[in-house]
Amino acid sequence: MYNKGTIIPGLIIFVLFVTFPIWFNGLKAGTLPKPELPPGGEKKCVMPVEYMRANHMQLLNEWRDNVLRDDNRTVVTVEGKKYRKGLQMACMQCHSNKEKFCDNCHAYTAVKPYCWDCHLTPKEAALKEETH
Amino acid sequence: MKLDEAFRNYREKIVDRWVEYTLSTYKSSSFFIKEKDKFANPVGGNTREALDALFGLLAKNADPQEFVAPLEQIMRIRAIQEFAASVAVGPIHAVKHITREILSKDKERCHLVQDLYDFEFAVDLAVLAAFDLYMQCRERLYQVRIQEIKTGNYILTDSKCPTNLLKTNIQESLKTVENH
Amino acid sequence: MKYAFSFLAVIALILIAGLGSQIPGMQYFFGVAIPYLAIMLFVGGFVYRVMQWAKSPVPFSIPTTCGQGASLDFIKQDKLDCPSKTSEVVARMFLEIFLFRSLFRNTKSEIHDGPKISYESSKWLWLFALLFHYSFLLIVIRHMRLFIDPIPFWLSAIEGVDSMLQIGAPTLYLSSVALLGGIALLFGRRLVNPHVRYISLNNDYFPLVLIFAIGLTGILMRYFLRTNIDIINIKNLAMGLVTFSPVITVKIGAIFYIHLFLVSTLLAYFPFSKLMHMGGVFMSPTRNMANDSRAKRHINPWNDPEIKPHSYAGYEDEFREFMVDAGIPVEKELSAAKDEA
Amino acid sequence: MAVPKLEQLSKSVVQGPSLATGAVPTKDWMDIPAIFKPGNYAYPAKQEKVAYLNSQKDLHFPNAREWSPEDDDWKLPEDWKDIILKGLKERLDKFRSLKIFMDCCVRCGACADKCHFFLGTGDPKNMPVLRAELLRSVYRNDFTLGGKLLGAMAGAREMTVGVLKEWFMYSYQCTECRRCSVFCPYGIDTAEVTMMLRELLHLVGVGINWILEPASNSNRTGNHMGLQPHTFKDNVDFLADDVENLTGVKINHSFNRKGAEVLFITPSADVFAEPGLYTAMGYLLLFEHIGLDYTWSTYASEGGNFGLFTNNELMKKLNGKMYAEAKRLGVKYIIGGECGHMWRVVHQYMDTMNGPADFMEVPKSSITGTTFNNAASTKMVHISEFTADLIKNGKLKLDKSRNAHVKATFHDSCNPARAMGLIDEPRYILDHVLDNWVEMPENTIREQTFCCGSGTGLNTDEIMELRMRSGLPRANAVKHVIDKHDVNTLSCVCAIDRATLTSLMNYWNPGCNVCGVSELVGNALVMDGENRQELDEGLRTLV
Amino acid sequence: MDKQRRKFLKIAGATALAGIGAPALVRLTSSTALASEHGAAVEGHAAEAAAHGAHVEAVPQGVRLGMVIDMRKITEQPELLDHAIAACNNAHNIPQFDNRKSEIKWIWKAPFENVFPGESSYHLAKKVEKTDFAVMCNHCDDPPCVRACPTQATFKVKENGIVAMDFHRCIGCRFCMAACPYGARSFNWEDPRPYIKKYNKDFPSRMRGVVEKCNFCGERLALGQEPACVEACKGTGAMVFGDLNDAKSEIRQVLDKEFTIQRNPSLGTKPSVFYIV
Repeated sequence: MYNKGTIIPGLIIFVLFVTFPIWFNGLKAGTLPKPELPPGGEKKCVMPVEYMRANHMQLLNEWRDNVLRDDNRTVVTVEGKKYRKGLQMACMQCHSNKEKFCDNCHAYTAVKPYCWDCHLTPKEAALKEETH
Repeated sequence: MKLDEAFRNYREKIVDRWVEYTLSTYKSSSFFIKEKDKFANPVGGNTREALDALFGLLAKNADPQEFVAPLEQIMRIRAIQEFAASVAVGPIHAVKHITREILSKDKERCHLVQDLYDFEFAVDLAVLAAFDLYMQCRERLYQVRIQEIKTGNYILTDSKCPTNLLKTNIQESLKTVENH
Repeated sequence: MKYAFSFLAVIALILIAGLGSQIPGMQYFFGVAIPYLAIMLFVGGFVYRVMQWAKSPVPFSIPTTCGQGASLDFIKQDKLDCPSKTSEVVARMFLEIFLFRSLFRNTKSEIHDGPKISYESSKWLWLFALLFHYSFLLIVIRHMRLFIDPIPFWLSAIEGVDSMLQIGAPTLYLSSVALLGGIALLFGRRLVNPHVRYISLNNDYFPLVLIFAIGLTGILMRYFLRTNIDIINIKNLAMGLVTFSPVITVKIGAIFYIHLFLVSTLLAYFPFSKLMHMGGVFMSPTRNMANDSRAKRHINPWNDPEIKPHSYAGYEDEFREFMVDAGIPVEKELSAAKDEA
Repeated sequence: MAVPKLEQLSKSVVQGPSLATGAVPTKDWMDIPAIFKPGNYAYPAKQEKVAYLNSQKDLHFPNAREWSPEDDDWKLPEDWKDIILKGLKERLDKFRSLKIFMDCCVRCGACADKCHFFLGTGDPKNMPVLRAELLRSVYRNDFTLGGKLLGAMAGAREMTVGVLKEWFMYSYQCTECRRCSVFCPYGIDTAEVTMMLRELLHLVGVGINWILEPASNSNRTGNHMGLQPHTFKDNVDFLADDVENLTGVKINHSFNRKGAEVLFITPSADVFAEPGLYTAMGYLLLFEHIGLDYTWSTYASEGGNFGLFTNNELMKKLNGKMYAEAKRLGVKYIIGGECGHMWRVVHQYMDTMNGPADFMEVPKSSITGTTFNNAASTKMVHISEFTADLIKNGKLKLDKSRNAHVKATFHDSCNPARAMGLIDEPRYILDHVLDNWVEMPENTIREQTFCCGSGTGLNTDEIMELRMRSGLPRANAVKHVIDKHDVNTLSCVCAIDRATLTSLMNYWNPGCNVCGVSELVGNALVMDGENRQELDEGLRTLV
Repeated sequence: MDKQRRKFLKIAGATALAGIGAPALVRLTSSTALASEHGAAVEGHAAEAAAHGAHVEAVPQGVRLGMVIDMRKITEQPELLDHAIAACNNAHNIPQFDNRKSEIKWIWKAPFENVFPGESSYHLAKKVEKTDFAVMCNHCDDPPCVRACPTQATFKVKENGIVAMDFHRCIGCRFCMAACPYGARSFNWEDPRPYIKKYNKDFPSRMRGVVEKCNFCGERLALGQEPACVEACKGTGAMVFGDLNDAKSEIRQVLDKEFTIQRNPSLGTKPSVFYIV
């Protein structure tokens, strides 16, 4: 073998790059995130759990267009309780702890939804209510 | 003078077809047709340039002497490519057929086809000139060969035993060089 | 119809994974066994191929010089195109590998009336290639989010930049669009451009179709066929794979297994195909050597010192008489040579 | 209606269907055989030349025989296939470049339209990528897993006599000019592939005479022409006499002189064939002008090296004479004349093959005091570098008006441009010896220069048409500057160019001369004590 | 008809200045004619105007929400406007910046000559001169901002004529700001959150780089409430809100009765906010 001096380091860099996850994780798979269920004890969501796990972002988008663009602000009723369509007005009513419910999984999968750039978490909303 | 006008209107179309037809005699015709850079594509570029000029001359019934320059530009190339003489010259003819076809498709001008006699006669003259030029180019090629031999390059391969050559051949050929 | 074969092959792969993964118990095969096998083939094969290359020496210094070399002080050297130092070689290689400089070099001239010549570049191939390769790289890096935990800042940043336009939910990745666009154009070029079409082989179409299918299944999975596509489960499987404790506990949609199987195919195919240009581009002697062969001696390990020129002594022996006659100095005078004889 | 008639027009009635197919080949390239006809191949090597080379120590040129490419039977040795495959294996192990170039091509097509052979002939197999595929397909079949498993699916094919014939056809329709390599994203150099193809063909006794005969001459007598020592001396003496006739300056030159400071080696064509000999007269004047202490050698009287066009061993053997002679004569360094492939060998191979040249000193011009660090190891300086340095240091008395008859352009020869990086030195010289000269279009000069079309031993007259075809891109660019700027001289720094461009110009652009840069220097030099005649054509003036 | 002629001349001059060609002139004048017709109608020729209008454009259909601001009431009770602004700020999480450049305005105060730059303010009634006018997005029938928006983040709600914004889509190009002749749009130069005094938890805030403006309280309308500002002035009649296309609506009653003016009607944007001065 020739040019060992550059080829072997090159190959090592390549292998390290490809196996990056292995040594980065150090064989620790980490804990699977578990979103906290509503503290209020609600059992039923607007859609089945499986659907919500896979499609909540699409549902939110749909709602958004309903409310903002189609002027379709029909109310969602779950177990007799009425909710206005909207992240703050519906979802966060039950899932009031964003950190434990949303961020848990989002951080795990590096999903950074831009919802919270504008929408207020219950915690944030409460913060400036008190000072007033 | 309506034919004149038809030639003017259709010049681009006829020349395009003509160039395309001429270049289609090559294996990689599509490259020759598509690549417009004259330096990156000398065969296609020169063919296009020359045929366009030639068509202008044919259409205005120019002095056949003037055909020589554009024809030479093409024949010089085709004379050294692997074409039979007829195929090398053949595409010059094609403009007759192409012009007829294009004119007869135009309802308003199809009657002009009858007036093409002069034009076609000019094409015939051009074809004959092309044959002459083809032969001149071939002739030139043999001249180049002889020239090369004269300048001494052949010694590279046609020397036999160097020692034998020493006294006879090389000295002789040297003289030819000196004389030259 | 070489490209048709590639389509058929990829469709067959899709069917295998799509149907196979639905057979109970086969999820483990498609989700764990195949990916492991593929990555082993990829890394092993890649290293093996590079080692195979490295086994052959570079006997001569043969850089292609694309500009003025280093010579006299007052002649300006083109350091990037004709490097004479290692640092310049590194710069040349960097531009070559990261910006595809050689493909960028294409120029076209046009003659205008005058006659004047103007030059413009013809850089479509360069553009498509760059688009394709960079989006591919970005996509690979982006997928790291499924394989590592916790996710470092830079990875989130890349993710953020890639989904900058915030279109749709989940957000549309620019790199996905660029990849499919780039690949469609590279593929279209092979079909439309007659001389590229003429030189194309099955093994040129296949990787393009395969990568296109990978991109497509990825997009379908992310945006459309979301049944049983819960990213938490997928990451759980991925993390299991890279920590050597794979588990499949839940049902994952068939589209995921198809995507994974196609990626595995690509990984396994990689080292044994032209895709190895990824490694080869670093090792091409016409690009990675300094043009300093007159200043520094390059060593050829198999140089045979026994190969000697026709010796002067033999030459003089043959022509001594003539040389003496012509007054050319000789080593041995005529008489001496005769005496010896 | 009109279309069928047009089709008939492109068919030769006498010769039957010609090569002109009227379309892009519909057949796959693997299915189109190579057909040899007079004019499309160079003559095979004479039996005795091959036998002579084979008889030399360390050389291997087996299977000397009479054969013709036009015959069906090429009289190959029985185990020719084994020989080829073994030879290929051996070369894969010896050259990393070959392995990389076999494995990395992605057939992007960037090289396809860069080859002058393709541009002049339109034959798709002259696209560099396909030329390499000719070998690659066999390589895949026998040396890669994919090819073994998938065969034709993976673009692999069996080695057959047909493939061998194709190799012969297309490895001798490549001048190893490296233009494709410039544009390849991986730097794949078809020259390397062609060299391997030619080496493999020599293993089964397939070679062309125009390469092997000069090579055997060179081995024996020191130069391609087969000039023996006294003849060589006579020739140079003739030239010196001519110079004296023209300028009244007596030239002091010497041969095989021990203790000279410099050994001067130039292609033998320069001392023998027109128009190279004017360039040689230029050298003589230049060295006389500066009073250089130098000697010619009759033993190392050839700069060129046709071994480069055959195989490594022969290249090394022929090249070895340069150092051997430098050592014997005890010179301090070597100056090399204007030549393309000679400089490829000197620049990229010589020191590696026959070095280290530690018996010489790092070249230092005794006239200007400049040390040529770029030649520190090889100890060989290009005449253009040497001259440019002299000009820069004001050591030459030059009168540009003596070149008033010249309106020049400059042709970059492939090897100096793409294998050496010698691009601006000749231009610097031209700037100082000519009132004005012009460049050809940008995409035909410098590293993008078009080959003369007849390099690598292809400048033989039996393939004159082929040479004219492949030289068309160059001639076309020259024509442009002739039309636009009234150029009448094509200058270059290559002996093969001087020979082949002359023919090329004779055909394409009659009236355009070809000259070496040193000839123009010689024209312009104002010599001490000269008694110069009215030279309205410079050194070419007949008196 | 003297007044109408004067307007016509003014527009002709303006368009000539702007270098707009003849066809544009025709278009602009015809639509202004409509606007002045409207003015005429208010003067008591309702039936005639309706018939006239029908010739020029299709009979108005559906709901078109609009507002009448009775400046006479606000002049009497200037604090009404402060209440209205505060109500809006609270309802929409509007930040309060100290520097004017960053200011976010949905409903704001401005002097007469700024609000009605086309009207002469020479010898203006003292009370008008001193009063701050309430200004907000005009929810034009033909809104130039909607045409300017490259992402359709600003759009016209078909059902009620509100010129609405989808902040999610806004890319902050600010074309709409350039297009709006009323300056009704504000750009978030800074992150607004630290400057929001009090959060309305039912409404989002905005992020940096987004344009915003009055939305006629679309979210409150959906709950059957009136816009926040209107509610703040409840009972005073200072702000009347309703469907301009409903002949029986309160707002139409007011419009039919009172002389109202619109901001810069000559531009042909057909504002939905009317002023009683």
